Amino acid sequence: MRIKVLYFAKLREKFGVESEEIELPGDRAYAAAIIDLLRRRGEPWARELGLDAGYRMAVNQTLAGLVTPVRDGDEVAIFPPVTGG
Amino acid sequence: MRIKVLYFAKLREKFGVESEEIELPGDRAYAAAIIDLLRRRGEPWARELGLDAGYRMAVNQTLAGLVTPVRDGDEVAIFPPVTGG
Amino acid sequence: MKILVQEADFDPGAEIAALHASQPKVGAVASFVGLVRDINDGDDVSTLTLEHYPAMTEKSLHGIVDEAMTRWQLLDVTVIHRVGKLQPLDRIVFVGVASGHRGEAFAACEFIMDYLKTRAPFWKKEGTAEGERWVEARESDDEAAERWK
Amino acid sequence: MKILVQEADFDPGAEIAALHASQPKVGAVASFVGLVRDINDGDDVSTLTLEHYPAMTEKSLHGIVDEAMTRWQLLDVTVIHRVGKLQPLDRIVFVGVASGHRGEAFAACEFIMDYLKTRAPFWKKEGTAEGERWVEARESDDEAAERWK
Repeated sequence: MRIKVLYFAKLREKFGVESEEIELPGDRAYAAAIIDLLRRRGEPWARELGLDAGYRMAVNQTLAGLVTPVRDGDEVAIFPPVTGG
Repeated sequence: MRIKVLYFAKLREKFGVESEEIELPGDRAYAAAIIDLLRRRGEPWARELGLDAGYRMAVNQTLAGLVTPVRDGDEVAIFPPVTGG
Repeated sequence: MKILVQEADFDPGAEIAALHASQPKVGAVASFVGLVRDINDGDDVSTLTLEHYPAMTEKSLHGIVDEAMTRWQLLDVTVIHRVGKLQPLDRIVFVGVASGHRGEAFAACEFIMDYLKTRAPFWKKEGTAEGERWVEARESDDEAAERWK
Repeated sequence: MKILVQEADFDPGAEIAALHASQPKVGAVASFVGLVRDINDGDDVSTLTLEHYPAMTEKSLHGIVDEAMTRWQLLDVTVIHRVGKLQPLDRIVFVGVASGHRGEAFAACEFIMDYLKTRAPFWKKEGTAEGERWVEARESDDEAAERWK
């Protein structure tokens, strides 16, 4: 399945990419599978998406966690804690 | 001593008076002395200034109670609970 | 600090702007506008007359704002309360608080309103189809003010 | 309900008026204006750039306002958040809540700001003399949002 992944703010800058398509095996997974795949790319991915890194995720424009399910065609966003207002 | 007494809102209407000068013996008293004197006038004073009547007082433009001291020349206001805002 | 008791209407937008214009330390302005409703305790209200105790009103409001300034780190405060004859839809009161951060601005703004409601010498008289009547104080206002003790 | 995300400035006075004009059931409008300060974490700030996640921003704000409407009896809500390049003294955000009584208006207005601060996808980048830096999230904002749980 294909997932669209978006990056925002500091993470967009660190990774040097705004968005990409990621291919995962099967037709269902937890959002954690995407994080695992990205971490395996090495630095800066491994550090910025580390256990204590404090990044946030949204699946289909709704705040999500590592055990939120994702399917083919979903949009996953990864970003630092928000600082609006 | 002479105390200026003001009435506001519902009490002003019930008593039919906006303000008056009240003469008390001595040169110091508690605000309670004024209430006692007014209650002795009979109705509607006795009822409106009864123990459970819920009126409020200010001495020299500051919220006060029955044991607030008053002296010659002071201004005492008696009124219902406030309802501004 | 600006405290006004007046018959005239006021402009909340202008008051908010005055609380932060040219003040680059102000990060937050919390404000409140109280209005005359057309119904109270189940009856239609056509007029609202606000009586006050002139010698005490501004003194009382100053005391409330001073207390807020002691409790929170505020940069500026404006309180405007109208008196005289009003009608439904009219503005009655404005409270605006400028601070560095929102928590203090919100707390102080609500505190000032709660204390104003229970301590400032204003009284409302409503005109209804059955004639005029003095508005009764609400227990809920006393409870709101008690929270800050 | 009105929710806007825009580069343009807004007029708090006009927004407050729109929340109660011709609405005789509205007795209270609580509002908040957030502004760019010229200092943050001890450094002078000359510019503030607000990035957001367009597909999610309005959806997120609608969710927060819906939650407020469920918790309190509100008559109307307006949220406006600016994005793009701002500078000190500029307005960033407006939240206005109309209700019958002040307690609900205050609570809902602060709730919306607390949730917006911790859940809506906006990020601030400050320009200082040492260059640009992303603003760090504050623990105090998480704590403020936790109060409503």
